Amino acid sequence: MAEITVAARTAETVAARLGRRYAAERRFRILGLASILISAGFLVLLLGTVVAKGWTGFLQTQIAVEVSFDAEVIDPDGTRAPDVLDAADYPALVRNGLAARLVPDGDRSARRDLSALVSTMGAEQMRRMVAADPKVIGTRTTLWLTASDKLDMVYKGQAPREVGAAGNVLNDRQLGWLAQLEQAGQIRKAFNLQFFTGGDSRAPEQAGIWGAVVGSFFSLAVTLLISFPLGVATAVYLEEFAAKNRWTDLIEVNINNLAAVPSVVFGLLGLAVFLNVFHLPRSSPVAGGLVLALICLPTIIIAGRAALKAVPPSIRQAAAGLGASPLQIVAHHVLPLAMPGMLTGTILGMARALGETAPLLMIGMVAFIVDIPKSPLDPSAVLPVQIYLWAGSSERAFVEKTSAAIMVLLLFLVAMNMAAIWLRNKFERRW
Amino acid sequence: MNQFIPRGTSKISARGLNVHYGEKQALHDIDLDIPAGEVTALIGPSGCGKSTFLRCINRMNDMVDGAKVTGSLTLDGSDVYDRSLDVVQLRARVGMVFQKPNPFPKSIYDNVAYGPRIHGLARDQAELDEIVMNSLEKAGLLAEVESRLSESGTGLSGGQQQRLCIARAIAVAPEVILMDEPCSALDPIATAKVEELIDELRDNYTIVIVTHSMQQAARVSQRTAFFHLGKLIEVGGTEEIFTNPKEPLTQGYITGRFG
Amino acid sequence: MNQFIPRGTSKISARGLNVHYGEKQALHDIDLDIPAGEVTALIGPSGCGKSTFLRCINRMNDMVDGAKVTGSLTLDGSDVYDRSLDVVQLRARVGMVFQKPNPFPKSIYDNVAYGPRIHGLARDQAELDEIVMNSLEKAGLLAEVESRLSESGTGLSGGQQQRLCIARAIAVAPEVILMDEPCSALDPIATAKVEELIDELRDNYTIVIVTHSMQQAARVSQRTAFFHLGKLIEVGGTEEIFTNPKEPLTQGYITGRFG
Amino acid sequence: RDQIRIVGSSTVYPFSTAVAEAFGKAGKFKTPVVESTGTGGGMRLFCSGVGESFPDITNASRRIEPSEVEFCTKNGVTGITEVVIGYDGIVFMNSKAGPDFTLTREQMYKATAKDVPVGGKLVPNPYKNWSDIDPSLPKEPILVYGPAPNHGTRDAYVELVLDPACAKQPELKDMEKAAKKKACQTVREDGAWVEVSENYTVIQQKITSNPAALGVITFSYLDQNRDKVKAAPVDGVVATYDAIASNKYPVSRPLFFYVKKQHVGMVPGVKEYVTEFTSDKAWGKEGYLADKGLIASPDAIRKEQANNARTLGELKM
Amino acid sequence: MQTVTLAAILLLISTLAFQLGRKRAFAVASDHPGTLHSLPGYYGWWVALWCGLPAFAILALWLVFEPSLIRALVIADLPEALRALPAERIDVIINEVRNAALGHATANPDFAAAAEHYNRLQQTGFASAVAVTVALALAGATFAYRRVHAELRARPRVERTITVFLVASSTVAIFTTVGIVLSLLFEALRFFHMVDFVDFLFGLNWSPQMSTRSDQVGSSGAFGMVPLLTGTMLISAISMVVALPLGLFSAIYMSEYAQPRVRAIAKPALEILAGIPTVVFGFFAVVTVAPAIRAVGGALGLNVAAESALAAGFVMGITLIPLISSLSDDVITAVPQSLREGAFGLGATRSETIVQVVLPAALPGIVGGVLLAVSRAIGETMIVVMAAGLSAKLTANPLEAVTTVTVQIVTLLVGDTEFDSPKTLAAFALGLMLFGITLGLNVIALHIVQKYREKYD
Ligand SMILES: Nc1ncnc2c1ncn2[C@@H]1O[C@H](COP(=O)(O)OP(=O)(O)OP(=O)(O)O)[C@@H](O)[C@H]1O
Ligand SMILES: Nc1ncnc2c1ncn2[C@@H]1O[C@H](COP(=O)(O)OP(=O)(O)OP(=O)(O)O)[C@@H](O)[C@H]1O
Ligand SMILES: [Mg+2]
Ligand SMILES: [Mg+2]
Ligand SMILES: O=P([O-])([O-])[O-]
Repeated sequence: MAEITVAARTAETVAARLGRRYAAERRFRILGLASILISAGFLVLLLGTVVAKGWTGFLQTQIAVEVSFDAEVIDPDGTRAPDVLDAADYPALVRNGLAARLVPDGDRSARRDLSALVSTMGAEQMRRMVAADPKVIGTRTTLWLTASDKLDMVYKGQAPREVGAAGNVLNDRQLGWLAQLEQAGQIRKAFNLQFFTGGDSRAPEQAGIWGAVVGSFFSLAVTLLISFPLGVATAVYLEEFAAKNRWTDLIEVNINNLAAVPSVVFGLLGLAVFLNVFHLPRSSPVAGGLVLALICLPTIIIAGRAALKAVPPSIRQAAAGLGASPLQIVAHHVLPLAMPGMLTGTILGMARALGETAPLLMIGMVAFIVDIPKSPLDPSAVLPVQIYLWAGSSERAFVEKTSAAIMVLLLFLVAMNMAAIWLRNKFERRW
Repeated sequence: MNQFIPRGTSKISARGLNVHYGEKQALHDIDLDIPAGEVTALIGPSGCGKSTFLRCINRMNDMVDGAKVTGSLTLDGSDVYDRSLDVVQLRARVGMVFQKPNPFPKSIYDNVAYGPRIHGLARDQAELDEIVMNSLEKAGLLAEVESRLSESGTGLSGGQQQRLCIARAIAVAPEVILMDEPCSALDPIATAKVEELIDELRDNYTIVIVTHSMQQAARVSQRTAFFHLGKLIEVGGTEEIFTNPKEPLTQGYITGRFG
Repeated sequence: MNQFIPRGTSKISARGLNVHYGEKQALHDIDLDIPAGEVTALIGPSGCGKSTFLRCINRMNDMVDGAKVTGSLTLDGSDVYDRSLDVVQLRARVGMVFQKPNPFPKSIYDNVAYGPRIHGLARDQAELDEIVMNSLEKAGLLAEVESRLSESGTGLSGGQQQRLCIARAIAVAPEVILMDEPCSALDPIATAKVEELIDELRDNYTIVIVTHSMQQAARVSQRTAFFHLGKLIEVGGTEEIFTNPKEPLTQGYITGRFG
Repeated sequence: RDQIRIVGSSTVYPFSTAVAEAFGKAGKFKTPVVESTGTGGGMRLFCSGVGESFPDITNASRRIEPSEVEFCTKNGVTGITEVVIGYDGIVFMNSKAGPDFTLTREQMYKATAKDVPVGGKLVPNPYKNWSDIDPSLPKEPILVYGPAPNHGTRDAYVELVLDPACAKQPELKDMEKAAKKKACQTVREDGAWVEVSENYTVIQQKITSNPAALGVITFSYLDQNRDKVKAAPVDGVVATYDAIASNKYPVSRPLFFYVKKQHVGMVPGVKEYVTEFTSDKAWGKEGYLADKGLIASPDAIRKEQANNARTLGELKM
Repeated sequence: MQTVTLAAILLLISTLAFQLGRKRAFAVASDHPGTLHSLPGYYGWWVALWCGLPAFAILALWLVFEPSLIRALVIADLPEALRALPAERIDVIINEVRNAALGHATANPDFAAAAEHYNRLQQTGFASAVAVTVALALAGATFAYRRVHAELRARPRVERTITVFLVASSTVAIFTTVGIVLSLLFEALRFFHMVDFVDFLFGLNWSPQMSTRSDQVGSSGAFGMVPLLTGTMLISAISMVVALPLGLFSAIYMSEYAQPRVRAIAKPALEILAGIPTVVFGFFAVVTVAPAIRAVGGALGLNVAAESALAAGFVMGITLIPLISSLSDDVITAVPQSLREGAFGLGATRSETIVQVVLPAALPGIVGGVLLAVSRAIGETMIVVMAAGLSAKLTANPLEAVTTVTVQIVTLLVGDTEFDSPKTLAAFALGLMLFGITLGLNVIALHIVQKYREKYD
């Protein structure tokens, strides 16, 4: 009966400590929940920052300017020769148009201040109008011209507007003009088409991501074309054909390690081998795509092998029992069943490749490239590198452009991830 | 159909106990009394709900998503599923030994000391040492492990591991010990040792044991309950159940016609 | 010890067959003749090498890393392990049905049509249709699935799936059908149907079946071979083996003393 | 290759890219690819050879050195045209949020040279805070972001700040020439002087995020970022357009670019690019480069340079 | 463009060959029913392979050698005077000729002629390429077609070809590793010719910006990587301080506590966090985190450098949370349920079970995961390039600016392509060290993780 008393004492002691133990339990649980919330909080903070800083990047300030296509300036000799029309001093016309409204006197510094309000795109717009139809020469018309980045910033409220404020990007005189324009209803915000159709530019209001998007597209196309067949073939070989021996062990160890090699090292490989030995063009999507292909090859192989492993052996046995050859077993049964898994892995690999930056810096993708690439051999930027370049640019307006570009990049990534998740959920089989 | 024993003497007592796992009902309306100081064996074909019943007693089913228990189950007359009852305390009173020996990946000493430590049963190291030694002794393991208390518990043989698990359960000084097929992963010699141990423990603890082996039930238990498809078919003295079952189902099972 | 049947009438014939899995020897020196047009059952306790022997016949062991086969095994007198023999062709002649039904995750039609397709057995669609229908008919499945040939084969019940696998094997018009515990995953009713089917198929095919159930062996087979620990202990007419085994081991096994 | 490749000075980079963009917009040729490598780095690339894989134009913020011409010649780069595009001042600037600096060149020397004379002896630079050099300076740790040796601005800094300040140190007067050069021109390596290579926006970035740090950078960066940074007056002169144009500001120098004549014709558009660069609408007093902070040369010089550029006059050392 | 057309044509011919081969097999089959060795399709493939493989091989060779061939021919045809020029000059001329051939005007009549020649050559060249490859394709197809007969083992042959492709593919991984090692080693060895290996490994000064010409005074050109290593370690350590608790606790909460609903939201959120490119995090560090840390530091009266190790490490830590959490989640769920039940059965609370039973059991796996994360932190580039400092300082103060191995690799190589100065080559030596360190960590980590998995499988 001694045990009974011991048991009774147990109950008592346990009860006495229960409060403290449950408090510890609660604390622990809160720690866990807090960790998740903090992690999620960072995600929200990051996305919030990006969206808050970047959404205005999709808008662009424009000002209405009455310009005259002055024949004296454009084509003094009346030749209408395209060369002459092209080379004319359109910026002066824009300046004159602005000056006519805002500054009666013509002092030099005022005119400089004035031309700092509009983007050079205005002059370009006029040039194109003349080139398209020389008949406009000699007429006057009101055009909505793209504002300069500084005016854009102030008008959007991302730079101070009070006269004399610290960190002013426009001087007092320019701020006065802005008020004038606003009063006259000659300033507005419009959708920033240039951002989606343009290439890089040193002028923030002219900078666009299309060049980088096309560059990314070309790079990823090269990556996909190389890494997908190679990855699938390797996975199939290792999982379905290779005997277990030293050689296949070596390959396996290799793949596992390559998956964890820092991407900047792949950049060094690209520089030393693809550029210096094979003389692929610098800054080109071919070189970039090749490097990225090597980077995501292990991912694809590992995902592919997992997908192949998930196909039950009974399927293979059934096919073998009917007299299918090993390749037929793979081609008719195993691969089709493993394909969704392989595609998921490939999409995730591509998503990673889309965001890779460091190795591309190594192969010269940091150059200033304006033209939209026409082929994978042309120099081009890619989205993440463009983001890096803009993030490092000193103009305040590039912060907004950087954030907007990040939004576009994340959009692509989310789309790719969703596609992968959708694929996984749709085709995932539990055997 | 059931043979009730007087309520006062029963340690554990189920009335109208139903258990659902999601849609599936695993136990139907069980009325069962388990007397103190005896070994009660639960037998029946696979999937009949033996483990489910056992795990109701220390509310291990709480951990299973979607498990729902209705009806009443009392321990010493107080409802186990009462909201005011603390499950930690309950489990300190009701120890459990599992089918597969599951020593913690710690030293043998720490394995046994674990329960007393979390419940604060020992005031000082000496007391803890005493509890550990005592429990190992009772589990008949002390002689075998005395010299290597600081080695890992997972390094022991299967039978030793299971006895270690029993020692671990005893160390908390529970009133009831539940055992779910404690010998099914052991070889015959280890099984014999554990059975012997159960027999010795009977004096101080109420023991409920689930077993697949009718021989084992016959060897170690005083009472036997036969489950079938989630229903309690018959319960009674072990002797009687095995020699003179009342229900034809029981008869069929113990003579090996099904299961 | 073995009862040889005249070589001429045996479809499959093993002489001194040894199989190793890496270090481990799974079959020792097997001499066994399997006559054409009969059902031969292989019985014996778990791990005795029944499946291994069966899988030697259509060289499924080729797919196992480290499996090594020595000795001779002939099908219609020609060596199955001859280098010049094409394993694909061999397997077209020797069909196989597995323990767990394993239909392809394709339509019922495609399941059955797969074999004829890869072997080019049908010249046109009509011919293929005929083969498929015929095979389903022979497998006693046609009535049940006729209206849903384009549905997935994995959607059938277990018994139907197993008969689908048999239809699939038949579709290639093999001479021999190997079955490795074809009913162990099925319920009694489905089992009965499959057994019935086996009985019908016997007229046209040589069937070798591995089974755990002695009742099943007795029901479906004309000859029975008893394996023990990788050795062939006894082979003979089923009737005789079950009523009057020569070897004490066989006796012990069929009376349930071990296994 | 049918696309011009331009390398070289980070100082000229903003101007070069502006011209490249304008040139590309005209639509007749592809937009040149411009990389900012620093004057020295650009020269090395430019002079490494003739052919597809070598750049056509290099920008420079100092004149080409005889040693570089030699290197060019050695590699077969024999025809070079030099164009002076305007002027630039080297400014010492820091964030608007930071303290105000008023500096002399001697103070800059003392702040950034590796070894400085103290008490008649050349010792490793002991100054930690600006106020250690002169109590009138802020009591902030010395942290200067400056260009690496592959930059023309670095050479200009050495030539226009370190050497003159050094020459005034009596302790160094009697030193042997080579040793003196080394003593005067070596900058600190203890972390007070941080070298930035290839890209001035990095300096820009670092000083905006680090208000107490000073950046050695060029006028156009100041001009374009007046909302964020301010420049320290040097020897009492504030860096303004006019002060630099009139040569009052002590640390100013001309900017250049160099054209590989052998590539004219080989790569389409080189000549046209030069023409665009040297047009008044670009480098004129009211041209778009002036908006970017280029200090235009006097009209006469521009005219002469434009002529020389368009006729691809040979470089004369 | 032309080449693409040619490739398309070859592909078309191969397709035809496939059809023909198949037809032929059918014909053979109907002559001798039941004797065909393989399915007709395989005969088709066999013929198509014979048709396509050699043709495409030749096409590939042609693509590789065409430029140099035409170049040689054009040079041979240039006027004597031009031909005598040095090689670089000829290079220029050829480029100009090529541009002229593309339609850019040229002033030099010699070049115009050469351009014409170039165009002609290219046309003939392409014509002959077309002729040769198409002929080869046809020949191959005919050869194979003729040999289609019943006993032809078409399937094994086709399959062997495919298998060869599979095997070849699997060696790419090896070639990649070999490529990495060789390219790093080669350039690093050149570096070690100029800089002493021991100085590099144990030197305390890093000041790589050397003068670019002989008549200039640059920095001393010290290449001691210790400050870089300590900087890397400092930032990695900070990142682990952030990531380890957050990641581990997230994993614990998700695997042990969370309702399925919470899990369904939290898991994808962490996956999104894992999928965000690090360049975005770098931007985040620069515009949000670093200023915030400075502000907090300022408020506390601390002197925080603009590119403090803390900011970079902190943000890097955020990026590592998902990695640690998912690896820990894996190992925690791999701990057998029976251990948890054992603890619960003794009356342990959930947290007691986790802390005292589950975590110790999962420890090796978690350690492996952490090592992987550390290796990732060491190799991470963009965040530190954007948010960490440039000057190599030997300090353990997280509020100071330090630089890392990867930052130096990038700054040394971006924009500069001179491969004869130690400055550039140093990047490769650093790359080699980085490769070595991460490789070592990975091998150990993978080993631990694998061994741990085996324990419970
Ligand atoms: N976690 C669960 N979720 C859903 N159903 C369960 C769960 N655990 C058990 N079951 C079901 O409840 C029924 C009773 O299970 P229980 O484990 O109690 O049977 P048992 O008698 O212990 O069988 P065995 O002898 O095989 O251990 C079975 O049908 C089983 O499938
Ligand atoms: N792939 C393999 N690798 C190694 N050993 C194997 C393999 N397959 C079977 N064995 C071994 O070979 C022996 C014979 O196995 P086999 O599967 O033939 O037995 P069986 O009679 O079919 O048993 P069961 O009735 O359990 O199916 C067993 O000891 C088994 O462990
Ligand atoms: Mg159970
Ligand atoms: Mg078997
Ligand atoms: O203009 P720099 O980049 O050479 O200083």
